[in-house]
Amino acid sequence: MTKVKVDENELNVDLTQSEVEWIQNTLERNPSITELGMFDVMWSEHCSYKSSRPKLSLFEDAEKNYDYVLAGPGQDAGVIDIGDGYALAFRIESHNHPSAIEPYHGAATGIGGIIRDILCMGVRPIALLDPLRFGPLKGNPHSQWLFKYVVKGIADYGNCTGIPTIGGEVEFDKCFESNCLVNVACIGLGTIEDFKHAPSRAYNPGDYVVLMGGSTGRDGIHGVTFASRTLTELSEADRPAVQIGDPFTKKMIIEATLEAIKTGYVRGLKDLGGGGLSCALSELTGDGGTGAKIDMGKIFTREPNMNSYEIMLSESQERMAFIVKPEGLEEVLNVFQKFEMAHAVLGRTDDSKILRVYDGDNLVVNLPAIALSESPTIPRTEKRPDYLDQLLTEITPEPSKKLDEIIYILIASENICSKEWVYRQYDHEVGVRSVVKCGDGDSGVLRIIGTDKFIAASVGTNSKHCYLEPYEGAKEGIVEACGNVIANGAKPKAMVNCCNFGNPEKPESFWYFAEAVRGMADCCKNLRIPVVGGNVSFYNEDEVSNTAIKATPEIMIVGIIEGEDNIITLPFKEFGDDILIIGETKAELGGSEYYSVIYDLEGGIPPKVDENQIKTRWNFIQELYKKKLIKANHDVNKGGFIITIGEMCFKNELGAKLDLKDYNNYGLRDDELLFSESVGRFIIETNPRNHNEIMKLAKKFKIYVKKIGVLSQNPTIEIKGLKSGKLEIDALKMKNLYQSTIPNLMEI
Amino acid sequence: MIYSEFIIEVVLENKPAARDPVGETIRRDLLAKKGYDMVSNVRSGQYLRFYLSAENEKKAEEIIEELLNKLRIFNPVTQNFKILKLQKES
Amino acid sequence: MIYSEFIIEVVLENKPAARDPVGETIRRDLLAKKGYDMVSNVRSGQYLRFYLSAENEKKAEEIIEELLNKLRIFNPVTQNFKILKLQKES
Amino acid sequence: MRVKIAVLDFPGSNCDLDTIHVLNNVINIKADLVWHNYFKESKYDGVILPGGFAFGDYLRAGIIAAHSPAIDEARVMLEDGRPVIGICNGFQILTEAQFLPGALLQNDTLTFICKWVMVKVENNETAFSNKMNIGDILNIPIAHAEGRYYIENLKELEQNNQIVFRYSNENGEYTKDSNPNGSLANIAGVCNLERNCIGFMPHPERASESILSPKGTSHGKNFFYSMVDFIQKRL
Ligand SMILES: Nc1ncnc2c1ncn2[C@@H]1O[C@H](COP(=O)(O)OP(=O)(O)O)[C@@H](O)[C@H]1O
Ligand SMILES: [Mg+2]
Repeated sequence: MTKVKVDENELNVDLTQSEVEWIQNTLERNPSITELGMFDVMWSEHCSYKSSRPKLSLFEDAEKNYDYVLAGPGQDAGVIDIGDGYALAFRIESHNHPSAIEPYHGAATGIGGIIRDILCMGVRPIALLDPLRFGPLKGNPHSQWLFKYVVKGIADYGNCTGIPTIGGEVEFDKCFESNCLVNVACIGLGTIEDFKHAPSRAYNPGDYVVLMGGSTGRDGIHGVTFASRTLTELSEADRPAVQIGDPFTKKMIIEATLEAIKTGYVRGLKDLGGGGLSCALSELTGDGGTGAKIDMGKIFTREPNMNSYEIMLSESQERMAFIVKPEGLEEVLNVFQKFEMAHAVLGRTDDSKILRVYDGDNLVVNLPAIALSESPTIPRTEKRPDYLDQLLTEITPEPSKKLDEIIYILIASENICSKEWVYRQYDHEVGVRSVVKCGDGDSGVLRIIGTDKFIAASVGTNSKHCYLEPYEGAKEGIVEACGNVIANGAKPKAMVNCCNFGNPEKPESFWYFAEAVRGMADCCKNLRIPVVGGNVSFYNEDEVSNTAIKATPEIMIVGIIEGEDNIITLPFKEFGDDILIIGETKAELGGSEYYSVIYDLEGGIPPKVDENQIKTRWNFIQELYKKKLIKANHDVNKGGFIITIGEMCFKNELGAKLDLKDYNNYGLRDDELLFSESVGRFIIETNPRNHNEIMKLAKKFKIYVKKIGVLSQNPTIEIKGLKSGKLEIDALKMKNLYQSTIPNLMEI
Repeated sequence: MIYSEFIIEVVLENKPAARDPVGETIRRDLLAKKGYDMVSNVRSGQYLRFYLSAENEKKAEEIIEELLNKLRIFNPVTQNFKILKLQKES
Repeated sequence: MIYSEFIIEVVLENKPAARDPVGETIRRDLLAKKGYDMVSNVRSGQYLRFYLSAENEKKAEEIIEELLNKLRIFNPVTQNFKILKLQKES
Repeated sequence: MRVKIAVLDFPGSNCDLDTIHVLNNVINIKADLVWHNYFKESKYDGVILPGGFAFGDYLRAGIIAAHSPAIDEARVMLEDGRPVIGICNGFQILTEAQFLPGALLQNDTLTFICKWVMVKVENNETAFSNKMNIGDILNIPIAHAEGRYYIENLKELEQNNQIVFRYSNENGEYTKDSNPNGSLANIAGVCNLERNCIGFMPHPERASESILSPKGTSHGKNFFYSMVDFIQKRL
């Protein structure tokens, strides 16, 4: 906090003393109170990426290096060309801090914000995804309360706007108990023309600046500075910063915006999110190389007597700013009228490169448009936490329970069990595009009506692994999310990420961030996946213990499936078929669910990622797809491959006869073999007839593939070839445990 | 101790500074369009009526206040609650 | 004619036959499980507060009653409404 | 004969484009998406009120839309026997507008529910079921928060044969488990006495193409074929 004297008032700002001096020097005068507030917001961590920018530059330049990337980082959303004249936009963002204190409205407005970002690219939002983190549910009313209302907030907002929530992810871990994570992602689809029509820049002098949507109120002033601090510091005092969502108005904004774009007269478009009007106007003009003259009196306010500071910084929801060609103003306003959306012509752009805002005759803002976006960066120090050495040396305890007992416990554990309780509440089918629905595949698959193309999208990461080795963990997140879309028959096309970390001023927290970004950057380069956007949320810390959350770089991957017959789903289909595993299992139990659920152990060495191996596996799978040799596919995730096989049995209530005698190249213990979380493995169902052909291809690709069993009609999973002999698991009991965990816990 | 039956009525609503899209929409899209423009504002909320036994009315109110807070039936971040003081029926 | 500003408060609630799952759930899942068993019943409803100008309070109430009925602000198939008579602040 | 159907677009409708897609591209008949304020009944042989959240469903699902001028237009169609169909939110609007008896209340789970269910045909003499057989069991998804059908006088509804569809299990039994939202007597869809107005909670437009159905069915098409057939017989 720095105290700055403006006129008679003294204002507390988050700017540093040297930043204030820079502003004074650049302006050659003292900033007005409104200007100072604008700098304060725009240069907050949340808007300016002060701490993170130097690290994010590790990502390769997606627009330059990938010809199908139309918009990369720096825009409101990443956009890729998916062929047939279509553009796909997508983006992920965090809404952690508001959701931790007001789960319902916090999550709802998170959805509201991400929808606006997609809309800004000129395309229709067609899908949402929601990776979430909470404290454990069991015996914890606070976590249950957060979980229940976050899900309800997402459901009520997404459902009402008519955008299906097609996927997501939930993990429960003590570290998220008071600082839950609510990340939300949105996908938009349109033609390449649509996208070109709506840059988030004002390039032309003389265009009209139009504000459309909800009224401007005192709510949420300084929401972004709130998001740029830890909850401990501010949450009580800053609580009014939480916004009330209005999905109905948002739905009208979507329709009015898309129809306005269709007129061809919209030349620029920007949502009002963090920083409100000041942020939107300075980005539009600053990035577009123009200036603007704005009459603040035109802005429709909700409350009387709002001053310029409040109006320029209000983060009231559901507003959009349009840059409109002069000759099309009337037509665009007619569209807004049709939808009965409030709107106001605030002023015009000019070539002054200066943003001027008048309150009556008073010039309250008079800033070089570019100044606000020229935020300084802050070099942060990194330090690997000392506790890691100790944690990484943990070894697997002697099993305290029988293997079958452990399998039942794992399948019922909060992180592995079914998340149906969540997705039943989401309208995941509106839009008539959802082909692979929640629960039927590793990713959500949407058709593109009028083509034979399909979009697959998945989001996730493993916070426990990232805690132990953020570099490898971040890579794993990418391999995992790609594996999910591949399992459904897609080729991964591009990635966006949402970095959730602790206080960057603490060297240990910043180390996690730096390592995770390095991991993502390396992995994406090696796997040839462009990073087209992202978001950073710092200051995620536990109020009480003052410790950071486990590092959580959420990864979202979108992929494309060419042709309906190439869509693959997760459930086993037919008894008598072979069960094959792709990839070896190593003793990689560090940070596993097995450790955590059975031994309450956080430690050990987590799985490592070998991108070369992974890439050939993916190529091999694509080859099998091409030859129509795979009937079901599921990538191996938490709990190990035995859990994967169980999950594949549930839907059609099949069983499996497994023999693992020859699938143990490293002489692993039974528990290591069954529960290890080695990255990049897949379980596939194939017709026995094709076995030789598959093995031949495996040899050609130099891929490790092994038949480990056959599907049986009787819903029992028999496991032979273990060191401890034979094991028999009741697949129906397993299914029941899998399905009932969360409903039982949530019957508060 | 003698316990009696009490009825406590409570209204939860968004804080005055927070928006109330439900009330706004009722006013704008229903009342105003149907000619009820003498209505300048509508606010909506949730009503709850509790039937409980307690030593006296004050105690009954305390119990309700406590459970509203403890069980998170309302969230103080965005909502207010008030216990309704109704006129006694004559 | 001189008009003044009035505030009329209304509660809509489901008729018993239409059930009240919100009230039922609060009692069953929250109160009973958390030891508030002195609460024997909970009913929920919707609360609306209208700000309007009218000649006098009686007129204001009449307007509100009329719009409640005419615009079916309450659904007579499933709901009742009452206008709240609050004690005047002392 | 050219059949022209309007799909009404209220502020907040969100299954409007889905319904248009199915009519135009699957059923292959002419259908217009009509903004509620621009709707003129005289141009159309039938109207569908699609799913969504008209006016946010604020206050109560369907109530604000029920007061819109578009409903006055639809009333003309109702009275001269043209089909007036409400799907999901459209059903809610039609009960609030008193085109149909009863009311739709909050699900007894208190949550929104999105899932595939089964419904059984009870009356195949309506504008939305005449291409079906009584007893047919259809695969179809629901997606709603307020779908619990309630009526004071169930007897009368039964006597008048106004129950068109009920939620059932795969054997056609009306069990508690097969009733997703707590509807009275498992009711999923009802009609008026004249059989030209039908309200239906599940989404036939989401069940009209086998690619969208977990079981590869496309039972939803029969609803729209029924409507077309009903119109053609009138013309
Ligand atoms: N972790 C990240 N990886 C890649 N790009 C990022 C990352 N974080 C932020 N960016 C990019 O920086 C830009 C600014 O992000 P942000 O400030 O969140 O957007 P907005 O202007 O909508 O608030 C975005 O285009 C985003 O894609
Ligand atoms: Mg943005």
